[in-house]
Amino acid sequence: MKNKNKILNTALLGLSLVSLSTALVAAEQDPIKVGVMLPFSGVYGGLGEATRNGLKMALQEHAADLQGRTIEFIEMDTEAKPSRAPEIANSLLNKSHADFIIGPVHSGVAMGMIKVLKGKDTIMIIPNAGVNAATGPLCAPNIFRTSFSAWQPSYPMGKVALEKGFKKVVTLSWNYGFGQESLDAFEESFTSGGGEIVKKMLVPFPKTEFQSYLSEIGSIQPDAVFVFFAGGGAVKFVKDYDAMGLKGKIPLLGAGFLTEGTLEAQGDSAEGILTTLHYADPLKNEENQTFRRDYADKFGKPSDLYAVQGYDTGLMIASAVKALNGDISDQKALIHALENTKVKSPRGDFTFSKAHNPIQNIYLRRVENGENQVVKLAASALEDPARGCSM
Amino acid sequence: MENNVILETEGLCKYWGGLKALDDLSLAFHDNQLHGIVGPNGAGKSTLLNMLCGHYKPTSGKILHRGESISSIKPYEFARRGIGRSFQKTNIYSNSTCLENCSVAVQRLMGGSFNFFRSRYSQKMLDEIATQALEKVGLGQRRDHIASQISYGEQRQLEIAMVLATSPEVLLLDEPMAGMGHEESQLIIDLLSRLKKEYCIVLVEHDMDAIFELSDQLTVMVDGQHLVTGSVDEVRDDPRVKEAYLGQGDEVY
Amino acid sequence: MLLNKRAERLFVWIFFPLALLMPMFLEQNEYYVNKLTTIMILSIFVMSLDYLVGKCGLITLGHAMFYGLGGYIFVMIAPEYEAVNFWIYTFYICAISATVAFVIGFLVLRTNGIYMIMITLAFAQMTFYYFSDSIDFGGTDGVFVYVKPETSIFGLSLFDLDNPTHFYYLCLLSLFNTLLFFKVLIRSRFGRLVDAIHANPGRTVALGYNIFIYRLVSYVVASALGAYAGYLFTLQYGFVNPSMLSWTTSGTALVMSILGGMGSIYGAILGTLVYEGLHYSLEHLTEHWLLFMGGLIILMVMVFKKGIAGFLEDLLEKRDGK
Amino acid sequence: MDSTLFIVQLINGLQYGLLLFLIASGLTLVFGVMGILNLAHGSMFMVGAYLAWYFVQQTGSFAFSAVISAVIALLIGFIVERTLIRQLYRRNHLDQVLLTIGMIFVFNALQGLLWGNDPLGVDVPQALSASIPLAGIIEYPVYRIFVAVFCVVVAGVMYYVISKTRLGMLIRAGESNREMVECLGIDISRLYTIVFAIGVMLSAVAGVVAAPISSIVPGMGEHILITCFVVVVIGGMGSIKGAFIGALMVGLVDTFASVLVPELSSMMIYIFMAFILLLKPQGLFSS
Repeated sequence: MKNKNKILNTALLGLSLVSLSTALVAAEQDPIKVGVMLPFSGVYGGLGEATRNGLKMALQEHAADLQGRTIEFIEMDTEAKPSRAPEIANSLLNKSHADFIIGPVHSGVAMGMIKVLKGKDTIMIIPNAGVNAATGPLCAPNIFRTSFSAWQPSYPMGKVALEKGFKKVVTLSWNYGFGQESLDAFEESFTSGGGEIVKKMLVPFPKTEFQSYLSEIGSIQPDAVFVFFAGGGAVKFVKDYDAMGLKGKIPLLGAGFLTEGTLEAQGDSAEGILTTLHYADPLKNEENQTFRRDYADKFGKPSDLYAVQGYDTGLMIASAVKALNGDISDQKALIHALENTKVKSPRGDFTFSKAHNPIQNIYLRRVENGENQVVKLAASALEDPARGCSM
Repeated sequence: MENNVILETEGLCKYWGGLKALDDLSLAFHDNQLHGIVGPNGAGKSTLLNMLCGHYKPTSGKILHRGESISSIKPYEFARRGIGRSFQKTNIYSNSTCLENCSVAVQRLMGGSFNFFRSRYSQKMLDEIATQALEKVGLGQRRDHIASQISYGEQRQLEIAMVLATSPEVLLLDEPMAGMGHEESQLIIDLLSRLKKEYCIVLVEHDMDAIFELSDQLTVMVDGQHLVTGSVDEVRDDPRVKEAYLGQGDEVY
Repeated sequence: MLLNKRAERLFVWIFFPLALLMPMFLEQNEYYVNKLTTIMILSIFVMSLDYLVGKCGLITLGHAMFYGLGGYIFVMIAPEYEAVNFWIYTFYICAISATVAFVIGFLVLRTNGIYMIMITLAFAQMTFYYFSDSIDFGGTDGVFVYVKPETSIFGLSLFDLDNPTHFYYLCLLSLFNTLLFFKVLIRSRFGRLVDAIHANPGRTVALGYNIFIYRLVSYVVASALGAYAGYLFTLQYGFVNPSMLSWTTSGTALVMSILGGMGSIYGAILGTLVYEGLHYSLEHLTEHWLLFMGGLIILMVMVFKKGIAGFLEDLLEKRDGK
Repeated sequence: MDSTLFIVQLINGLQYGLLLFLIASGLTLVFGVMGILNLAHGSMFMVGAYLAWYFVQQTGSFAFSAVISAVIALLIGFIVERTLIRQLYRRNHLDQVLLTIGMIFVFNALQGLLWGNDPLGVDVPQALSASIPLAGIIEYPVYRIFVAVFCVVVAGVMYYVISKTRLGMLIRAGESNREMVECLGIDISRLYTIVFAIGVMLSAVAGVVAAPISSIVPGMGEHILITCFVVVVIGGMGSIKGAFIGALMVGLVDTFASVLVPELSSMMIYIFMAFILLLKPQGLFSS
């Protein structure tokens, strides 16, 4: 049933794109080529699909802003394999001569892409991968990010933890770049306010056998636990945390990914978890309400964070094309236009920092009835410190 | 003239779990003699041969080569000491030419096995020695034939040629005539009677006519145990042998 | 003769001249030059595996370990912001990975068959996790190589590694040399032993050879070449990542090798070309390319046992027969 | 580590080890009897978990889902053996490796097609959803204990079947001597079909019982597969007893390594395996 819907939707999407392009066939200029480098298979497949949907939706909605130019999508499956990333990026750059290259989800893939695309004649926009370095030491004029740096969602949680009166906290994450950067960001704000990290645990990626770590947390009995997990690992961790009897006894805090796209699978176990993120599904602003309604209508399933990030990427492209009256041949002008975009995003308006990372609000959310309800604004217009970026 | 003892066993035993495949065997094998070994199935003949060439390690007891214990050395070192063997089932490089089969054997003595660059086909001397080995067993004309395409009897001959090509002093032959027709067997018998003048040969064989014809010394084994050793006539007349064979009833001579 | 099969001669005479001219047609499109370069690097890797599996009969599911090591050793020993000499580092990398292969081979080659498959896999996983968990080498995100080596010999610099076409020719040269090396090796007296041990290990022991040593030498040589391929791959885009070491890399290389024709050495190039070509076209045709790729692999194992090289050889022989 | 925590970790290790045994037993059984190395074994674990999820969605009953998933797995095993594996008996391990790699690709692609790529979860069945207090604030989920007991029962049943029944006799005979079984007038190919299907079912059942305590994600099979390899290699390929001991060892080593030497924890089981193989190149209980 679900599948039928999916196929139907894909077909509908295809149809609407066709009609879109025929409507504009009169335009004389070449289409704007948008290379899409996302995982469409494997663990991150769902994220890739949502991002692509959001991206296409934005560009369709703002077709009028494109000054008569059409969009040609070139989609490549990264399989979330970093070792293939340079080759695919290279193909979009040199074979397809893409004007924009959108991707990826996975930080390792991002590193491989940046290596190839940095300083080249294309614009790379990262719609998810949070590796700090992308807008840190590796920042470049032609690299933008519409999502977040690993630092951003976790940093405000340190302050929240202190406000709640937690003094001793255990931190836990998968042992990879993004996880560590998240823990570091939390630690930075938490310890500077007088908190203490009693233990930092790193779980080998992608291991999901958490029993021994949970047992240790149970024996340490800290005031709270801060974790970074995403996807399948997040589902497993939250359920195990509950099953080991820790839920309700030791508050669980996390970077928002802990409860993004996973709530249904986590069920009741997720209730009460506090997370910080630059978005929350139930945000009350008008853009978000419209976006969620339209997305659900269009694709037959609810939108999520990744769809929003893809959507914002589309908005950003559309607004830059509009600002330049459709002529994006001058890279300097294009970069200038992109830098000065103010994105009217479902997450709330945001602008770009010098390092091309969003300056955005971070919300404190709490899981209630299977939804991430916004508790308050944890940080407003938070800018990544962009350490190591010399732009 | 008394020939030198080349290979000896002292109280050799081999147990497989609780099963005694070979029990307390002490034998001596002499230079320039053919030592036949017979016995009913399961008597431990093949086990003995496999131990003499180092394929199996003895459970207890010793193997002596020229008075030196070699029970604990590695299998390939047996061959390096000049103890060569042929197998019960044909065991050759069947996709290579007969010459190549022997060349592998010759190369061990000629050296150069760690030479990455020099072509294996570029040395005349190696070819000559290998060809000689083939000629010795009467396979001179088969030199460039693929081993799998020559007749079964010839393959058995080739196997002996390979052993000869290693320049051994002991030949351990495991039923070289098994599965052969009468004429082919006769070829091998002729060959062995020539070879035994130069080598110490240990022959395990079911063909009684052949073994009586060839053996200088003959050992009869039953159930992993030594029954009798002596000249062909001594063995033939020994009542224990008759009893053993009649008792078993499956070997008639 | 060095190339003793007709199909082999035909292939070499067509492939290398064509590959030599290829960049002229593709000059305007850097992508294809880069793609072909990657294929040639992979071919070197697959060739070294083909030698091990097809020629020596040592089935390993951990060859990617050396592919990855080639890259990581470079990252470990080369200074970060200084151009080193390519040839000297080629030597270092081959020597270090050969040493590693010597130690590991010592353990691995005590076993055989299924156990060897498993143990090589285990060692590869060990290294994979080591680099995945290591913060110094970027963990799962991998590391960049910021400065590419220079290639001067006695002051004469032939290749500029930042230029894709130059790099292409370097890889083509490496591929040709690897093919030549293996062909000479197989024809040599050492090669005679390799053939003998593969065809009949028991017999070879009975002839007085210590087959362990020969296998070990083969393992060390193939591993060093695998590492060299990994080193080239790292230099191509200046990027190392643990996924180079993953068991799927080993598995895919095995598939390429058998597709090309196990043990034929030159088949490694064919197998890599065809596999990558199929992957490329299926990926562009359908989102479910994995399904077709899997189906093709199954089909290949069932009915196409001898691989492309075997198929070509049969074809040419049949024609000769007529 | 104090003694209570030590005991908790011991339980964790044993429980994990028992689950590993359940997955590895099918792998080692198929290898022992048929000489087939099935790399797609992990995929069947994944299929089991997805089937469990699907049927729990449809029917709401975990027990029913478990049974029907097991039956489907048995069918899959039957079909795969009859169409593909059958061709491989006289081939070498390399062909088996390649064929089963191809099968992994296909299963992964089908999973993407049928169920998508989002992480899924199955709720712990109501009757087993409680937790019992263990030490301090730590509680131990009843379901995990159930899984452990279930695995022990499966081990017991396997022991009984193999050592006491006619099928077991044939399996043992098939392990040591294929010709002998044929001489007894037994249709060996039927025996092989049965054994392969059972192997597949064991893996899928492991996926089913693990579903409520794992996240159901693409690629879950490959990760577990490699761990199972370690188990059967340590235990000795083809030995069920070895798989049992090996699984418990791996479970314990992995659990304690993650507490005592966290930096090396992901490598530890491989180091342990290399160490065992240094002492016994064929594993602990090889036949």
